[in-house]
Amino acid sequence: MSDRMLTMAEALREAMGIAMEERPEVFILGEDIGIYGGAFGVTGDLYHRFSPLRVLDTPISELGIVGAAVGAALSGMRPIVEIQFSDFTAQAMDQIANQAAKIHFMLGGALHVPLVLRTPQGSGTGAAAQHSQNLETWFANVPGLKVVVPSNPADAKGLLLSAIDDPNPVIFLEHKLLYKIPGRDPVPEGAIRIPLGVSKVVRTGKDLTLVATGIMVNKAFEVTEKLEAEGISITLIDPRTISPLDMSPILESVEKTGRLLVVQEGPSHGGFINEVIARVSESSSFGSLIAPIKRLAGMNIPIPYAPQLEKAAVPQVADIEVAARNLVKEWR
Amino acid sequence: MSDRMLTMAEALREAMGIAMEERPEVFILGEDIGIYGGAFGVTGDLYHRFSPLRVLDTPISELGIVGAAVGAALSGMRPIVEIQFSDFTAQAMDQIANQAAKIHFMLGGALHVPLVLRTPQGSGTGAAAQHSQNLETWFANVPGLKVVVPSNPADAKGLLLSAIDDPNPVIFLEHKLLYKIPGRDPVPEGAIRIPLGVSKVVRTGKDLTLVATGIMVNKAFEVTEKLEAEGISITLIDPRTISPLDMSPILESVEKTGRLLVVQEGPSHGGFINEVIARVSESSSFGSLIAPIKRLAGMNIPIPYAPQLEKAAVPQVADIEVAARNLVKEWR
Amino acid sequence: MVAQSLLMGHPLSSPDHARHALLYMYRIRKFEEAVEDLFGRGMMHGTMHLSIGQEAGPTGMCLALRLEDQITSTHRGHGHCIAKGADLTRMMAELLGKKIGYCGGRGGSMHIADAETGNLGANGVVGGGIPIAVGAALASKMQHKGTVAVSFFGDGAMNEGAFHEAANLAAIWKLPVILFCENNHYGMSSSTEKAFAIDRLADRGLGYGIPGVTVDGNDVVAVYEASEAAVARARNGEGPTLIEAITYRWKGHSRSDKNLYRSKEEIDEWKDLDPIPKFIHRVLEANLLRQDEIDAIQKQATDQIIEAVNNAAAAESAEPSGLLEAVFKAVSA
Amino acid sequence: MVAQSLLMGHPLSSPDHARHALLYMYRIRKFEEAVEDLFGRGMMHGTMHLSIGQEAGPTGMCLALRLEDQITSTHRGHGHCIAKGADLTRMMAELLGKKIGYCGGRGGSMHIADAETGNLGANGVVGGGIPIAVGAALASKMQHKGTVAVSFFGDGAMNEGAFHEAANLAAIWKLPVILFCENNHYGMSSSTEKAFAIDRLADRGLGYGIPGVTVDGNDVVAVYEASEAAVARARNGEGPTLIEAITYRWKGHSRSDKNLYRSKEEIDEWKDLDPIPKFIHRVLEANLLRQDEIDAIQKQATDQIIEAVNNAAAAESAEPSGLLEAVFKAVSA
Ligand SMILES: Cc1ncc(C[n+]2csc(CCOP(=O)(O)OP(=O)(O)O)c2C)c(N)n1
Ligand SMILES: Cc1ncc(C[n+]2csc(CCOP(=O)(O)OP(=O)(O)O)c2C)c(N)n1
Ligand SMILES: [Mg+2]
Ligand SMILES: [Mg+2]
Repeated sequence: MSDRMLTMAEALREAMGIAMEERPEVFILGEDIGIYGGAFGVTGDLYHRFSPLRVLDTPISELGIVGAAVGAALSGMRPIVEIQFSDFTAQAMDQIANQAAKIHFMLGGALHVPLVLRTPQGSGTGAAAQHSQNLETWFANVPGLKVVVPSNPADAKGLLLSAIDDPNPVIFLEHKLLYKIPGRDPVPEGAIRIPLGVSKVVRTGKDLTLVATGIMVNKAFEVTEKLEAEGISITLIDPRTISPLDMSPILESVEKTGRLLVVQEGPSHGGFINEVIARVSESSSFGSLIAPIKRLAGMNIPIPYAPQLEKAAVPQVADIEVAARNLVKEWR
Repeated sequence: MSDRMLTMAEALREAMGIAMEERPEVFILGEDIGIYGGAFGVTGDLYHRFSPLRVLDTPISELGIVGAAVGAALSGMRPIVEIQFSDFTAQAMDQIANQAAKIHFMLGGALHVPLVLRTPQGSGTGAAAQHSQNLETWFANVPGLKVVVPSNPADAKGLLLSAIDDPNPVIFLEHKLLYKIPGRDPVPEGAIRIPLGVSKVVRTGKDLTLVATGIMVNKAFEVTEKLEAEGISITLIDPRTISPLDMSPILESVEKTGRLLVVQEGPSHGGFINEVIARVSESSSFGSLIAPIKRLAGMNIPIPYAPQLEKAAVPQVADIEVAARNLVKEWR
Repeated sequence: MVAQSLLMGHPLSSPDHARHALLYMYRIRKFEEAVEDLFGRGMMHGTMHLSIGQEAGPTGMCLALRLEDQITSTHRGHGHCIAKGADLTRMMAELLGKKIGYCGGRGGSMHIADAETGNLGANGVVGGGIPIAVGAALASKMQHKGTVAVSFFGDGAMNEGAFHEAANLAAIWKLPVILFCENNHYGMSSSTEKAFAIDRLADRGLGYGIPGVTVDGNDVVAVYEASEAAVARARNGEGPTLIEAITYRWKGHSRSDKNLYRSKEEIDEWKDLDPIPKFIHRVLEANLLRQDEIDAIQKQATDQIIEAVNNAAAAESAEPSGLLEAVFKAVSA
Repeated sequence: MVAQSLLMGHPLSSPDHARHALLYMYRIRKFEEAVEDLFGRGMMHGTMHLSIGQEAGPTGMCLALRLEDQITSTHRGHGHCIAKGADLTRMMAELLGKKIGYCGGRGGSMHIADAETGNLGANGVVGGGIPIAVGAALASKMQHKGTVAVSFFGDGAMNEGAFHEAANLAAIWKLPVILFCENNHYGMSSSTEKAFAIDRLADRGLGYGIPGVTVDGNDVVAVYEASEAAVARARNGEGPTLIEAITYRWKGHSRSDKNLYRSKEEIDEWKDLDPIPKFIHRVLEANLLRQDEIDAIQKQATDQIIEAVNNAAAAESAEPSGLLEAVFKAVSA
């Protein structure tokens, strides 16, 4: 079992390898994913295991390669595009938002676009403002895209396999600080699939509902353990897919705990946490709240370079801890 | 006075004309803004009044022209870029989000980017999914951009003049159905300026706080008049700038009315209405709510073509009316 | 299926081929005239981009294609769609927002696609279809399908990054794709003289290692011949070709165009170069069809369009129910 | 201000010019070596993109520029920044996240800009600076400033849409801009052979009507001469030039590069073509400087870098307070 404690990079690679073995129409394209193994080492040896034709190194042309993936997806293939940093989806936004997302609907259902776009997001590497964004909100705001934000290797594998199966375009956002760390749980062997659009209850408590995705799940988990010792028990929910967003476990939990803390790394405006808050506000669970909803998000600034600045820009464990404790202690 | 009942296109043109007379460094660039007068006729005769050098027709190159505007802005000019449809900001997202928005911060304040990007957004013209989006959430999510959504000619003029003065990049989103209709109020002569980041209370009531921007303000206004006759009095607030977002009149009003309805045309996920809800939820005004917050947003679909489908896709007057009435009648 | 009646081959190679080329040019012309009329009478929604005057390009190119070959098209896409063999009623129904329309009323003129005839879709985004065609060609190569993909686009689209990135990928991967530029001298109001600092747009190919040919885009024979050569190259694994077809749009860019950027004389000059009489002249000269046969072909096209309009008008309107479910294709269990 | 000490002109035109060219190439080399060392010792954050082996390009190009001329640079931008005259201490301080750093610690290596020397900024986005330089040139033309803008970018950047759109705008508006491509044979792991279907990247100019010249990018004299001609053209109102400087990056792409995509032999071959000894040879041959003077120049550069590192290390760290206020420039009343 211990050899199944994979890193997220390994888990993702395993998922892609399985999908490529299962289906000849699956292929990967992206910059430096071949002999280089990917900027973050995710594709690794797939280039050698499969072939340069199925692990296709491309020039630096994000718009072109996403567009080519759209065309290939319309023509019987199942491309997985890797964009080296999610920041550079900006280059490809027309093909992502105006083409891939809309084709199935806009063309009356005659065609569909089974495409996965994998890309690392988030800060923490000292690469500054053009390499550290969390842009999930751009995608979540575009009807026709599914948006996945895995928080651990086992989920990443199962969600990626489902994303590759999905007949629709899926944006798969991987926090780069998660690539090299193993998860808390072993990664199951074989072609395990986790359906998109199903929230996961990571742990259950009675005092507070805490919702987070991606790397924030790790930070939040740390807080749940720490506060448990103080007698504060927390339900931690990881939606895993932010679009579509599965609210039911969140609403159920809010009814029990009466308190809600939502956390994300990106700036608040447009953030998925706002969607959670709005849905709670509209729901009948709203009446169960005994405290104002609290949110933690990245500062409304571009991500700075120097480590002390970069840390200040996004919620840290201590911030979550303080917010969680206060919510519970101050509202009884 | 009556001759000052301008359309929004006229008001915007007047603002640009004033700014160009005031400052030699102001110029406009975009596709078909010259002899053609702009796809929606906004630049009109400016090409003839000024010169082809200051009203610069460009090839179809959104990324290039926004980039050129960034470079010109860094070099002492004050460009106003027109993007023919806001949907095509997708082409220019790198220059908008990764360059213009970040340069001042990321470069340590040494340089700044006084650039205005004007672009029509919204549905209602039968141009379907690639020409009808409301993408304000993409911009609002990028720290470093100011985002303006005018709802009437007088505001449009005053806000555009402030946007041109602003030393920072401003995204100016104009609903295309507003271009040809005069506002309720006359447009003041001369170089009137309305500061960015100040919400406007359009009318005051005691039963419900209704927040809307752009064309939704018109629709909401209609509802306020209609429901007044039913004895329901509504405070209508138009934030005008969605980033930065001026919450104080909204919070004050919520404290008085105890009910909040927020409306936007674009899909909810990522929407500015979510930010309003989240800020209310976090605020002390939260305790004044006597009803769950209600939101109305576009359906989570690409905008369809046929008129009956297109209408169904976004909130109409009747939808706002029903939501407002129910909120007041059902929660006392 | 309409599509299978397509007759490939040189338009002057037999009376049937000539008939086909002429019929399709007429179909396009009459379709566009009908659209203009419906708009004029307020019976159509949205906007329109007519390709009257440009019929030889799509017709000549598509004569060199097989049913299973793919195309991507543009906002000015009726001609491509018809030339590739689409059903006229379903096209017209789409423009009228009907359920039986190609997009069920969800797309309109700018988004008609037809999987059966290999049309991956018109596109509201200038340049948007070019990388998609390259991807289709990539799929063809990966799956050894032997098919070719053609991207139609305008002169204006050539200045978009999408053209550039797509062209380079096509070149380095030697893909079976044809970049078919309809140079009608304007991108909306922007003339090629102002938008380019080169005379021959086909020279853009030089920067990618893609052969570029310029043809008279109003001569369906010349277009066919260039297209046929490019298709042969593509099927042979020799890679992409850039074809520049010189033509002219008679009508305004779209509904709202006041034609301020060009002269009436210029328009009239180009009307004299009408691709349809030009081809008829060649056909008569070659003794392939008689004048009465030609007249019959024109009437046939007119009748087909009238029928399409009538059928479309009579069809059921698209309904808002089910829109939300239509966003995603259902995940099969 | 450091910048004003810049000495423009042909590197072989006088001993002072030779000294200047050599000093700046050494400064770049030594700066990069210091950065590599600091990274190796875990004293630096983020990543690094070293331009060792490529010093002749930025040096030769900037020798043809005036202080008020502008440049845009890249992720591999230390060389451009130094060659344009930036302060070494403030550069190094930025890399160390210090308050006195060019960006106050907010940008790091990939975002250093220096308004005083006309450096509009390195850029983390491949191709991101090219349209910006075109815009700077547009401003120069509109304001009749007589200045020139240079965009440095890599071979890899040429396949981005940004290059294409910017090149076309520069061409049609005849802007005073130089598109300076540092062709170091790789965009990360992607070789020019695989990423292009043309042999000479300067041929990309053909598609825009921009003259393209290819020079030995390791020969500071050749680079200067091509740059000087391009600058003259630009100042004369004759429009842009595309310069392709052939060079090579000795080090990995960035910190994490395992160099799997190229051979040690290839790297060694290029080390033999080191631009610094190549220039020294020319200088000695021309009797412009003696060997002891050359040694002194090298030592001077080394000392300047040591001083910069020491000053930067001693400087105060950047602090998180005030970050939020730094997002927007304050609106003046
Ligand atoms: C990316 C993008 N920019 C701008 C537009 C608006 N627009 C629609 S068609 C058009 C002109 C296109 O010119 P060209 O490519 O030459 O095609 P033509 O209309 O001449 O057939 C423009 C500017 C658009 N649809 N997409
Ligand atoms: C738009 C974009 N795509 C990808 C990257 C990741 N990346 C950084 S540098 C680089 C290679 C650039 O190659 P080239 O332009 O030749 O410059 P060089 O590194 O050789 O100096 C890549 C792919 C990026 N920074 N920006
Ligand atoms: Mg055209
Ligand atoms: Mg390179």
